[in-house]
Amino acid sequence: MRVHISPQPFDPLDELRRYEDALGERRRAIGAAATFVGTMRDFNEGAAVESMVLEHYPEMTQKHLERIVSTAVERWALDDALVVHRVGEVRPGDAIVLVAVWSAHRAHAFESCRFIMEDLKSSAPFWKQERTRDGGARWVANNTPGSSDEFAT
Amino acid sequence: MRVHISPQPFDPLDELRRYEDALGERRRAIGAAATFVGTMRDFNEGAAVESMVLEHYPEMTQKHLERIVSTAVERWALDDALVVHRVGEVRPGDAIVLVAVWSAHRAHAFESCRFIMEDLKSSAPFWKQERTRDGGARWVANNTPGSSDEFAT
Amino acid sequence: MSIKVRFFASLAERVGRREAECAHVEGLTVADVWREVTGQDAMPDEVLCAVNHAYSEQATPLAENDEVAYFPPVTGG
Amino acid sequence: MSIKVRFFASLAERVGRREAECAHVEGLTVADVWREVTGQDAMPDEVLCAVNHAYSEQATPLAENDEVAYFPPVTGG
Repeated sequence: MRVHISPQPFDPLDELRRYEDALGERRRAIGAAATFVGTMRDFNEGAAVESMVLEHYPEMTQKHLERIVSTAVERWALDDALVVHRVGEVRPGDAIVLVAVWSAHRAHAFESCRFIMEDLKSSAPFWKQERTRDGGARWVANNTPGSSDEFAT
Repeated sequence: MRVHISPQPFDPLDELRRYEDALGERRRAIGAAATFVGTMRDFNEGAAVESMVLEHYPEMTQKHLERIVSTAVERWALDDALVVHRVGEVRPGDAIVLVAVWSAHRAHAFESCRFIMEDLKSSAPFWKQERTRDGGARWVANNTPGSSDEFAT
Repeated sequence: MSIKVRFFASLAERVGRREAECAHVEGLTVADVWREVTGQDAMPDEVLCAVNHAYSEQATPLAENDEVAYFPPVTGG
Repeated sequence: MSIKVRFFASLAERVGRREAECAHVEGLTVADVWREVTGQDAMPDEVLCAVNHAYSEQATPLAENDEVAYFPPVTGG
């Protein structure tokens, strides 16, 4: 289990490769892996976004994310879990967050990956400030909800 | 959108890398990616499994998977989707299936990835035959269900 | 003209063949072909069937040159 | 001995500072510190608070040397 706050750009597939390589022989006993990657888009609410600054509460962030991941690992009896979250100045196309879980069962993998991501979005102490091309800066007010009831069946 | 039936071993992270590279500049406009990887385990129902043969109905498999993926792309307005499924002789630790989806919204990414995987498990014409170390061969009778209600909240 | 018949996986083993042919007659259904080719009266409920590579029902009527396939519950993924 | 106070993101801008200190007195709560440091009477409902890096309530009592933080709704991920 690993939680990493990254002040530098990170490559989600490289992170996954490294983590899976470290699992070694254990990887053969794990049937299911679910992952989610959130990326910074170059457009938000109609305005071209030049860059974004991700502020956080360093002493709390690591602890809080570890608590979320531990809860998921225990609740779904996961084999392993990895969360990487970017902070600092972020550019369009940069990865912001990676959540990966490994489980014997696909239902557990899907559910726990989504649980970690929703809990992270709603409670981990990160704040986004967008910088637009005209030199403006604005704080993102709220995260979008994680359900899409109009689509769920 | 791509559906690939692979008679050779495939590396899920390499497949994702190649596919994302091909998305090129489009990748920057996509906020969310969800993936699922199913891997052959070296143990099933208490017996050590030496290898597995994945039979399929070639003329139907490709068409059927493309229909599932198209349904998901349309229903969740996905930016893109990729499915790779192994056939032939499979060894423990080999990837069996990769499902990846790209979307503007994380809820759509999570839901559509799971939808494709469940539909594939319940209706795509693949059949697994396990070969055990003692020379025995047995057909896997049924896929496990994709929900875990005891865990869902 | 005839119907092409295919069996897959454990069902192919049980039936003892992977392919067969069946003469087409007006009104022939998927269940009729099953009876004709396997010699069994009723098609078991758990057997899945497809006509021209898409899932079908036992009562689906067949046309000349159709391909009908019978197979057990799928176990991919 | 005193309480360490921190503000984050848009709230730090609104309050005009990122850090502050507050003398500890018996029975001091998170809401008391808010009043003391910001000069505002009621702590707005949307303001989140944490004591020693874990979420807390407005009524959470504070001990000497505690760190209390105030911040707006989170927007990570």
